Amino acid sequence: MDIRGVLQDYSYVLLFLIVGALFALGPLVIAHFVAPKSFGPARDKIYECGLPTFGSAWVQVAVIYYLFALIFLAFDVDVIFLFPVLLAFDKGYLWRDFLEVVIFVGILSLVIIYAWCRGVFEWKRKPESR
Amino acid sequence: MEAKTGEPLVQLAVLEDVLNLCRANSLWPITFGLACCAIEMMAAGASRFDLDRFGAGVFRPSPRQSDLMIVAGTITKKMAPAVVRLYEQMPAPKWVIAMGNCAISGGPFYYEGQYAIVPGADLIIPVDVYVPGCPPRPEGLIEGILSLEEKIMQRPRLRKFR
Amino acid sequence: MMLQRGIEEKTFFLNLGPQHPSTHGVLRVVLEMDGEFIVNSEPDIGYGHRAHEKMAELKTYPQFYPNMGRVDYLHALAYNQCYCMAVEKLLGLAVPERAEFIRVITSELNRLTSHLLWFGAYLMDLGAFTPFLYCFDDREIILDILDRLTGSRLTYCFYRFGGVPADIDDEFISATRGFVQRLRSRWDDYHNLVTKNVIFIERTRDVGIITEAQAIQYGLTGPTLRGSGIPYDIRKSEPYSAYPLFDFIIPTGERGDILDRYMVRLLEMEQSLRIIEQALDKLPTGPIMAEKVPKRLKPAEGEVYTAVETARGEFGIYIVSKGDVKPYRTKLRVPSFANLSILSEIIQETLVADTVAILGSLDVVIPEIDR
Amino acid sequence: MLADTIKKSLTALNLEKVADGDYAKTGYHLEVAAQPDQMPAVAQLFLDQKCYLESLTAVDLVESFLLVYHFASFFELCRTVVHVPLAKGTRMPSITGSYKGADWYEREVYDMFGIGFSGHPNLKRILLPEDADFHPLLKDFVGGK
Repeated sequence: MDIRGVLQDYSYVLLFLIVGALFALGPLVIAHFVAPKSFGPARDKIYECGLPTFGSAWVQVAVIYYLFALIFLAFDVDVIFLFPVLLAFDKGYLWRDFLEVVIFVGILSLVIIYAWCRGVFEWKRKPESR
Repeated sequence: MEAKTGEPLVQLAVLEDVLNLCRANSLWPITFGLACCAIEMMAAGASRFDLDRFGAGVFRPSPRQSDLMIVAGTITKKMAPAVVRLYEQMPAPKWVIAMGNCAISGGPFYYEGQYAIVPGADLIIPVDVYVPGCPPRPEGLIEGILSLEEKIMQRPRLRKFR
Repeated sequence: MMLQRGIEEKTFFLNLGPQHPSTHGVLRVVLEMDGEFIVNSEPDIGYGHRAHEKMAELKTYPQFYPNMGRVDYLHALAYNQCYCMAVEKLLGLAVPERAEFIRVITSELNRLTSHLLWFGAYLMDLGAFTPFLYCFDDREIILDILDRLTGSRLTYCFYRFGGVPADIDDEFISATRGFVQRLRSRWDDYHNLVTKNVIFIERTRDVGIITEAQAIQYGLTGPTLRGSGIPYDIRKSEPYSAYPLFDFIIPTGERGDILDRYMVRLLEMEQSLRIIEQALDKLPTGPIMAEKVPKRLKPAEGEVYTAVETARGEFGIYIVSKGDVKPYRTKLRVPSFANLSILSEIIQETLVADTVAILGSLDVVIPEIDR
Repeated sequence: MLADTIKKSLTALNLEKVADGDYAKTGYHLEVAAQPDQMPAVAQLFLDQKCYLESLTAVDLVESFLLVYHFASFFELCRTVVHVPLAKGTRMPSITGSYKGADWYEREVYDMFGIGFSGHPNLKRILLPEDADFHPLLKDFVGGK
């Protein structure tokens, strides 16, 4: 594969990125010019049921939220790895590939079982967490 | 009460008509029930006097996602700053319907020596359509919304677009 | 460094503020939260304060009468009835029997509209939108029946001192009977759609429990109290108007949690239907207005306290009269004021979602609390 | 009967007046008059009889206040009214010790009349905005501010 072929492939990726960016930023730019603007002292303030907020929200939140985020991350990556498997799945060794995917997903689902046993999913409030 | 929204930088006259048509027929009211009129607003939103026929049935709780504020009920002096704040936090273009006599002029609660209410929503926020009644029947509110839609459609030529 | 600064406080403050779908009006509850759990809270009322009691001092008895439909606009006819009974007690007026029956029928119909609206709004708090459309459909039928008789849909001003201004005709009676049959056939729809719903039961069983001692401490009345097992209903314990002539039971719950308060209100609706049916069967003929009602109402000096059972609880009106055309002092004892005062005690250590459910189960009307 | 037991235990507190009310005309079974400092004891007595605080309000008699307490019972029909005369400018002992529900009632009376309640956990305005400086239900309040 000479360099031009490779470059050509990569140019599609570049094109895809540019269109994506335009698709995202385009409405913002158009709205800036075409849309009317509302103004007022409280326009950019935080909306909290019509009253000014008090106290800061930068507090140490309970650890359970981080655990949920971690579990989600684990399975998000898990799904991303499955995408390439789709392309290479019908290359002959059907059962072997299937077994590999089952092992791969099985090991990762141990995370859920471990978290379940440790009681991450019950929303009880641990007194010492105050 | 001066308008709280400025007109856009670029004026596209033809596009304006299309925009107005879309905006008029997809008003998203903010759930802002203060008192008795809120019940008639809910009745207007329910199945018999369905507001969805006019595109105005999507009641959004947050001002960020709504473009029509139906002031349904009495604005007390303790509530007035919250009303102004909510109005300012709504993105332009935005409109206000003052529903019920309390929102128009204080209604049955306005008398010499009243210390607790703001007699009329137009003292604190610019109001587009007034719907009289105590409480106005759901048909009255629908009439108000239809006249608001006409108001939005009629004015592509006006400089001060709101 | 910067992050270190924010470490020590564990809780943050949140406004379940005046403009919130679950506060059914303009109630604000300041919540101190630790993550999803509420550490402590303080309801802040007064956003719907329209100075009814000050108006009562500045207006004569008939002039203050329209206010009675705007304190608790969901069960306005009970407030009209209580105000009429109080003034009739002061004046010593006797109300003819047919007028009492008409008052009971219309007041029970109005109680149904209030419970139906609570049913829709409460389930919308829990996230279900369909029941709202079911119950508003039924509610519109009652509003048509009452609209034809009284002229208004919500803020009624129908009764007069000494009786009732308009008589009910056969069309009203047949429409009401038709409605009673129709609503009876809808019960199993409501029960299948909501009561047997597993998610609903999971969210309401053993949540927001109110004990009898708490009820006495805070003076709770109405379905909120009867959910905890105390059969206190002014129509039965302090019979007024024509209620002694009808037999109906007072449904109560056992555990005092949200599901019991929900069931009490649903069973109460069935009892209201029974009352309406019996009242229509035994409707006497005769005058609907007392013979001589004084033009200028100048009651003798003295004070009176009259209580009535509204959809939310005991509404009491306390009038001090100094023999003048205007009452010297009128105090409105509204049930939601007492029912809401227990909120900060029962939402301790609960999740925010449960707080919304508990607030909905207390069925409060904000302008009634703030008067 | 509940009314008799209450009457018996009330006389023990040697209050100013303990009399039967005319239920048909006024809606009371018992009418009681007490002094401000006896009020916490009276409230505790009603709590022991498992009565609930029906309502707590005040009447501005221009030269003095009259505080009105209503007690009723869930289990038996017996409504008692307690009239407590209070000179202007003096504080009233709070009954939140026995009835937690009185907290809001007393805050409302403070808000509307300016009557201070000693021993109240957090006595501040409940209906009017915090920065209001007037008490609307006083007879000399003209209003319209």
